[in-house]
Amino acid sequence: DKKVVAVSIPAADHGWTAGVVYHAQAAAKEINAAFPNVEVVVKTSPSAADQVSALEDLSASRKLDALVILPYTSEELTQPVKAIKDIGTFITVVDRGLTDASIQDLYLAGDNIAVGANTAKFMIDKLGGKGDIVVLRGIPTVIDDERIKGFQDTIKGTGIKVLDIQYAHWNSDEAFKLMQDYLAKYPHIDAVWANDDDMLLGVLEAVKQSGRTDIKLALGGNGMKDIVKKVIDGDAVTPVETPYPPAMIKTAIYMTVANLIGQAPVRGHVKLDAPLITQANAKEYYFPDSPF
Amino acid sequence: MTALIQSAPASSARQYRFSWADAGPFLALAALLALGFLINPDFLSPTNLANVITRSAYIAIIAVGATFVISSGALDLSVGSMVAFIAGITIMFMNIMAPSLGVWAIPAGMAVAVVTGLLCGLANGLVVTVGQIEPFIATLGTMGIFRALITYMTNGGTIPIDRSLREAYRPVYFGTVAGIPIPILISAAVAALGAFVLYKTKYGRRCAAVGASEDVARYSGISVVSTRTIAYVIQGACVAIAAICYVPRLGAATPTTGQLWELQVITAVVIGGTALRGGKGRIWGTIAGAVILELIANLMVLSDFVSEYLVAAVQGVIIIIAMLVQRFSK
Amino acid sequence: MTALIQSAPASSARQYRFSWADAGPFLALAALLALGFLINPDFLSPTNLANVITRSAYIAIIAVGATFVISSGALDLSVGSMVAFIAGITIMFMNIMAPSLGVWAIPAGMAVAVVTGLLCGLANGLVVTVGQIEPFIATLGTMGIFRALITYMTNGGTIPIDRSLREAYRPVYFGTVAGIPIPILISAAVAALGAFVLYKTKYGRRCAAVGASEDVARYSGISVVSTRTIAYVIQGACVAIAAICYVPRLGAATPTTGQLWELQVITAVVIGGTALRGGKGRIWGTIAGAVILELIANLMVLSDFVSEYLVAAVQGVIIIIAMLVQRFSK
Amino acid sequence: MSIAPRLDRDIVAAPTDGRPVGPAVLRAAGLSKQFGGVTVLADVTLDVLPGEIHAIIGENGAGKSTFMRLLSGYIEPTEGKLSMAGRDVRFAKPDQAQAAGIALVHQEILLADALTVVDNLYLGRELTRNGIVDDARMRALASAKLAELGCEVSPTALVRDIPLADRQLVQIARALLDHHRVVIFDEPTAVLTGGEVERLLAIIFDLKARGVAVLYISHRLDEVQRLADKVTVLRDGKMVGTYPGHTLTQIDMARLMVGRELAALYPPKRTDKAGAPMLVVRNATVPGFAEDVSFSVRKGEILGFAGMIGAGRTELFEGILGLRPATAAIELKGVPMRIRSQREALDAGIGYLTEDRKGKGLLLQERLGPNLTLSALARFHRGPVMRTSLETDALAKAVADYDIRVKSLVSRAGQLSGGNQQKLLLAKVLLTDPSVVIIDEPTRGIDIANKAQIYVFIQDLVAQGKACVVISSEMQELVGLCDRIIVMREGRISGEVSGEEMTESNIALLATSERAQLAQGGSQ
Ligand SMILES: Nc1ncnc2c1ncn2[C@@H]1O[C@H](COP(=O)(O)OP(=O)(O)OP(=O)(O)O)[C@@H](O)[C@H]1O
Ligand SMILES: Nc1ncnc2c1ncn2[C@@H]1O[C@H](COP(=O)(O)OP(=O)(O)OP(=O)(O)O)[C@@H](O)[C@H]1O
Ligand SMILES: [Mg+2]
Ligand SMILES: [Mg+2]
Repeated sequence: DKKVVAVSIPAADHGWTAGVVYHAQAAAKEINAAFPNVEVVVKTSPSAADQVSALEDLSASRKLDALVILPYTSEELTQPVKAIKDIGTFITVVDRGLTDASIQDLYLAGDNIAVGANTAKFMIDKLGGKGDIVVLRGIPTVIDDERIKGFQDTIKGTGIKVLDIQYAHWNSDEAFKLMQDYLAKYPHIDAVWANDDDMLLGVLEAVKQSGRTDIKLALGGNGMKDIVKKVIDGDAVTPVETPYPPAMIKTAIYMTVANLIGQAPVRGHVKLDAPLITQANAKEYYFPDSPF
Repeated sequence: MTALIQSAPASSARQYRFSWADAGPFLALAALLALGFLINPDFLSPTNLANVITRSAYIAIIAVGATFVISSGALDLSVGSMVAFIAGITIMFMNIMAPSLGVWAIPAGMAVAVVTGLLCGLANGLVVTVGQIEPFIATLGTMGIFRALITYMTNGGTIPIDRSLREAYRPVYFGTVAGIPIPILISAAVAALGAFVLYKTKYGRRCAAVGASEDVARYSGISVVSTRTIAYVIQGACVAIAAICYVPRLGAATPTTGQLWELQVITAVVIGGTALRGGKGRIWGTIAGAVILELIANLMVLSDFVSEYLVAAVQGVIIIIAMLVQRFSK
Repeated sequence: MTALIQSAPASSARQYRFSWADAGPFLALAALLALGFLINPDFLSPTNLANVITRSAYIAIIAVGATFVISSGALDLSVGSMVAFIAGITIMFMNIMAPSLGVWAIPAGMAVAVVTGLLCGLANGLVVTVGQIEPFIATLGTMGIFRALITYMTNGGTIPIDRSLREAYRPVYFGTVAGIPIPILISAAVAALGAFVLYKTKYGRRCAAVGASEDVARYSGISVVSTRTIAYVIQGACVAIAAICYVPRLGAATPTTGQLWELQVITAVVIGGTALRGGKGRIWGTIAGAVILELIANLMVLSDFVSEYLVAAVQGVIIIIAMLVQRFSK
Repeated sequence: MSIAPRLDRDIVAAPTDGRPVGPAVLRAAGLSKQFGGVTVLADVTLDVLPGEIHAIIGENGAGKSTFMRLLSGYIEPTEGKLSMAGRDVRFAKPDQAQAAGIALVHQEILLADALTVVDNLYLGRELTRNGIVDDARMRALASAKLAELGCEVSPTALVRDIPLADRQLVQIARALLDHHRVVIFDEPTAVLTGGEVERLLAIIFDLKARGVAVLYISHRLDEVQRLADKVTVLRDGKMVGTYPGHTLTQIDMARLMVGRELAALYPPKRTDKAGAPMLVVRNATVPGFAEDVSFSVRKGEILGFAGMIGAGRTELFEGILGLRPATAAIELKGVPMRIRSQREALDAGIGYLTEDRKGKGLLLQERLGPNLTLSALARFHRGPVMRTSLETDALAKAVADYDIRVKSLVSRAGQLSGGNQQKLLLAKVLLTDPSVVIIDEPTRGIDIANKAQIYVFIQDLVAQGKACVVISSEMQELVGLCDRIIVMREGRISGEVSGEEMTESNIALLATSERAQLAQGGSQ
C-alpha cells in the first residue's frame, strides 16, 4: 500500500511563501517519481483558519502516514496538529514550532530571531555602533514579530537609533512608497532594514530615485535570488544578506520520506542557521531557477 | 373580465407553488455535492461533511446578520476585522478574569463579546445612517479601524487564550450534542431566529421596505435611520456569536484573523438569493450559500486536479457558474 | 408665459454658479494640505508633493475607468488583480520580444497591455451584462481568476523585466516633461479624455442614464447591455494604462501587485462625489479623491503621532471625516 | 384685487374665499411654499368640512400637488399654518398627518416595487398577533379592499409585476384601509378606465356619506362636476377662489383655471383620405397579454386603441416595439422588418411614449435638457462632440412649443409638476422625428387648456404625413381625435369602429361584452 505524506503550507501570497510552494512542489514531484510506494500531497492555505480546515480535510479523507506542516502561527495550529498526531501520523513541523513541542516528531526550525539579530550585528559593526536607521515591517505575524524582536534586542544599548518603523506588508510597492516618505521626512538616514527582500526591492528603487547618498546600507532578508546576486556582485549598499531559505521545506519533506521508507528513524530537532551571506559564500545560496 | 377573474385565483395559488428562484441555492448545493462525490467519494463521508458544515458556521452566522444589512439596502465590509477585534477583546477579558473567576471567565467573556459586537454594530450603523455616508466607504473605514485595533492589542503578534480555559472552552467548537457539532446547532439557531425576525416581525418587514425604497418607507412612517441602524446592530451581534465560536477553534486572535471574511459573507448572501440592492432577504438561502463556499474550498483540497496557484481561479469560476445556473434556472 | 421667459435667463446663469457639492472633494483636498503643512512643513515640499501625486497616478487612472463603471450602475472589484495580470502578460511579452525587437519591445508590449486590458474588461462586462450576475459577485470571481493567473504565471514569485529594457522603460515612471513627472501627465490626459467622453459625448450621456434607471434607458432606445459592457471595456483600458505606468517603477510583476487597489479605487471615486448607486460621475472629483487617499497615507508616515499599529485606524477615521465634511458642507 | 375672470353669466353664489362656513376638520391658513427661492404656492387659505367633496383644479404647475403635499405632511410650508378641528397642527412627516387622520393618494405612484401588494398596503402599520405579523389576516383584508375597488391582482404579487392601473388602485386601497377624516386624491383617475372610475366615484360618495372630507384633484372636469360640493381654483400658485361646485359648468371651470378664453378642445379632423399603409402588424402575440392581433395604420391617419384596464394594449405595443418578448410580423412602409429593441424601433422611425413616465419615461434626478435629448442624442452631435448649445436651444423650443412650465431651464425633471413632466416626455419622443408615433395615454395628467394644444400637435403630425396610434383610457378623447378606433378586450381585438359608429357607448360595448350590437350614433 502507498504511504501518504501530506504537506500543508501557506498559499503563495508573497515571494518567500512562493518559494516554499515552489520547493514543496518540486520535492513532491521528485519523490512521487522516484518512490512508487510513496505519495506526497501538497496543499496550500491562505490563512490559519484555512490551514486548520485543510488539515481536517486531509485527515478526514484518508489515512496520513506523515504530515509535513509549515504552520501559519504556532498558537492556532497546535491543537489541530495534535489531533492528527493522535491518530498515529508522523508529524514534521517546519519553521515555526508548535506551542507543545512534544507533538513534533521532527522539527526543522528556521531562526527568525537570528535573521533580525545577525542583520543588526552587521549593521552595528558597519556603522561603527551609531547611526540613524529606518525599518520596514511585514505583515503583523509571528515571523515579522520575531525578526523585529531579534533586531531590536541586538541594537539595544548601542548608538543605533531607529528613526521610524512602519508596516509595508512584505509588498514592494508599499515599501517603495514608505521609503519615499521616509526620505522626505528624514534628511539624513544612515541605513535601512527591510525585513524581507520583496520590500528591499521597493526600498532600493526609492533610494535610487531620490539620488540620496547618505544611505550607506540597505539590507533585507530571506535570500531572494536577486539580492543574493547583488551580494555576489559586491554591491556597496547591500553587501550582505541573511538566508531564510524556503528550500527548508524540501529538506523536511525528504527527511520525512526517509523516515517512512528508510531503515533508520529520523527524529529530533534541526535548527537551521541564519548565517550572514557575504560575497565569500554567496554562491552557495544562489538558485537562479527558483522563483524566489 | 372573465379572463381576469379566472387568473386571480391561479396567481394566488402560485404563492404556495414551488419556486425555482428560491430553490436556486439549494439546487446549486445539490449539484456541488454530486460533483464532489464524482471527484472523490470521500467527499460525502459523514466526517468530511460534518467538518465542512461545522466550518461554514462562522460565515453562516455572520451572513445571517449580513442578510439583514443587505436587505435593508446597505452593506458591511467590516465584519472580518470585527471578528478579529471581538475575538481579541474576548480573549483578553477572559485571560484577565481567569484567575479570579476560573471557568466562569468563559461565560463572562462571551457576554463581553456580545456587548462589544452590539456596540461595534451600533457604531457602523450610526456612521452610515446619521452620518449619511455610503455604507461601502463607511464600513471600509471601520474595517481599517477594527483591524488596526486588533493589531495594536496584539502588538502585531498573537493573543492566545489562557491554558486554564482552553480545555473548558474547546467543546464550544469541537463538542457535539446528540451527535451534531455544536457550531452547527448554533448556526441553525441563529438562522432560525434570523428567519423569524426577518419574516415574522414588523421589524423584518420594515427592514426589507427600507431596502426596497427609502422614500416609500419614509412616507409610510418608517424611520430609515433606526431600521438600518438596528440591522447593523443585529450584524454586530451575529459577528459576536461567530467570534465566540471561533475562539475555541484556534485558541488565539491575531491581526490576520477573519481577513477577507467580509467578501465570503457577501458572496454567501448573494449566492443565497438576496439581492445586493436590497429589499429582499433569504436567510435559508444565505446558509446554503455559506455551505456552498466552504464545500468549494473543501473540494479544492480533496481533488488533485488543480495547481495550487490556480485554486482561487477555479473557485472564482465555480462561483460564477453557480450564479449563472441560479440565474438561468428561473 | 411671461413668468417663464423672465425666469429662464436668470436660471441659465445659475448653471455656471459655484456648486458647493461639486467642490466638496477639492475643499477636502485643500483642508488636508493645510493640515499636513501644520503637522510637518516638509509635507508641502515639491519633492514630497511630486512623489505623492505621481504615486496616486495609478489609482487615479484606474479610478477614471471606475467612474464610468460606477456611474453606469455597476462595480468592478477585479481591477487590482487585473493590473497584476496585465503587468505580468506585458512583461512576459516584452521579455520574449526583447531579443528580436530590442527597445521596440516596449511599445509592442504596451500595445499588448492595452489589448489584454480591453479583453479583460470585455470579459467582466459580458459576465455582468449578458450573464446577468450581480457585478459585485461577478467581478469578485474574476478578481480571483486574474490573481490566480498572475500567481501561476510567476510560479508565485516575480516576473522581472529584461535588464536590457529596464533603463529604456524607466522614464515612463521616473521621467519628467517640463519638470512634471510623466505619470502625472498621463493621468491628467486620461482624466481629460474621460471627462470628455463622460460629459461631452453620446456615450457619456447613455452611461449615466443606464446608471440612473435601466428602464428609462431601455425605453429611450439605449442598450443597457452594450452601454454597461463598454463601461467595463473602458475600465479595462484604464487598468492597462495604469499597468503600463506601473511596470517601470519596480520593473516586475508579483502576485501581490495591485492587492486591495480595488478598494482604494472605489474609495477614490466615492470621495470624489460619484454615487455608488450610479447615474452620476465626477471625473475630476475622482482624481481629487485618489490624491486625497495617497496624501493621507503620506501624512501618516510624515507625522509622528501614530503608532505603526494604528495607521489603518487613523486612515479609516480620516476618510470617514472627509466624507462627513463633504456631506454636511452641502 | 381679484384675478378671477368675468364669467359669461354670474355665478349664483359669490366665491366664498374660503371663509369658514361650518366646523372645518382641516383648515389651511395662508399657506405658502417656496422651493429654492421660487414661490410655487402663495397665501392659500382653505377650509375642508366633514362630509364634503372639495375639488381643487388648476392648470399644470398651478401648485395643486404641492398644496396637497403640504396638507398631508410630505413637505412643510414656508409660511402659514394648518389646524384641525380648531387646533393648530404641524406635520413634519406624512405619518404624523396620517395619525391625525389625513391620507394622500399621490399623483405619482409611490409604492415599493420590490415588495408585494399586501406588504405595500400595510407598510408601517403591519397587523400582528402576539408580536408575529399576521399575514393571513392582512392578505384577507387586502383582497377584500382591492376587490371593493375592482382590482383583481393577487395580494402576494410583486408590485413591479402588476400593470400601472392596478398600482394606482393599490395606492388608493392603501389610503382607504384605515378610517381617515380627510382623504386626498391627487389625480386618481389619470390611469383608470371607465369601469374603475365609476367604482372609485362610488367609493368617494360613500366616504362623503360617512362624513369623511374628500379633497379631489382632477383634470377630468366631468368628474369634478359630478363630484364636487365645492371647487377651489388655483392659478400660478395663487387662489382664484372657492366656488359652490354644482353651479359651475366645465367651461366655467376651464376659464377660471386658465384666465382666458379657450379654443375648442378638439381640432377639426382632416377630411382628406388617409394614404398608404405605414405600419402593418400581423399576428402579434405577447405571451400572457395579447394574442394574434393584426392591424395597420395609414399615412396621415390617427388610429385609436381603446379598452378596459387589462385589455393588454400597453403590453401589445411594448411587444411590437421589442420592449418585451413577443412575436409579430411587422411591415413598415411596405418593408418587412424585425424589431428587437426600442433602439431598432427608433432607427426605423417608430416613436413610443410610455404610459409610465416616472418609471420608464424620465430620469427624475436628471436635468431637463439631457432628459429631452436622451432618445435623439445623435441629433445633438457635431463630430464626436455633444453640442450642449443645440440641446439648450431644443429645450427652449420644447418649453415654448409644449408650454412646459418650468421655473428654470436647469431644473431637474422631478421638480416639474406631473402634467409638465408629461409634456416633457411628449417632447422627448417627438424629438426623434418618428414617422409612426405611438402614444400611450397622451394627455395623462394634462390640464384642459394644454390638452387642446396636444391634440393640435397630434393633428399636425399626421398632417405632415406621419401615422399616429393613440392608446387612451379616455374614450371621449379617442372619439374626438381619432379617424378609426380599435377596441381590445382580454388581449384580443374585439372590434373596430369608425365614422358614425365611433361613439363612447359603442366602444364601451366592445370593450366589455362578448358580442356587441353596435348602434349608429354620431349624427345627432
Ligand atoms: N421639489 C420641487 N422643487 C422645485 N420646484 C418644484 C418642486 N416640486 C414642485 N415644484 C414646482 O412647483 C410648481 C407646482 O407644482 P405642482 O406639482 O404642485 O403642480 P400641479 O398643480 O400639481 O400640476 P399638475 O397638474 O401638472 O400635476 C411647479 O412649477 C413645479 O415645477
Ligand atoms: N405581471 C403580471 N402577471 C400576470 N398578469 C399580468 C401581469 N401584468 C399584467 N397582467 C395582465 O395583463 C393584462 C394586460 O395589462 P394592462 O393593464 O397593462 O393592459 P392595458 O390595456 O395597457 O391597460 P391600461 O389601460 O392600464 O394601459 C391584464 O389581464 C393584466 O391583469
Ligand atoms: Mg400635480
Ligand atoms: Mg396601458
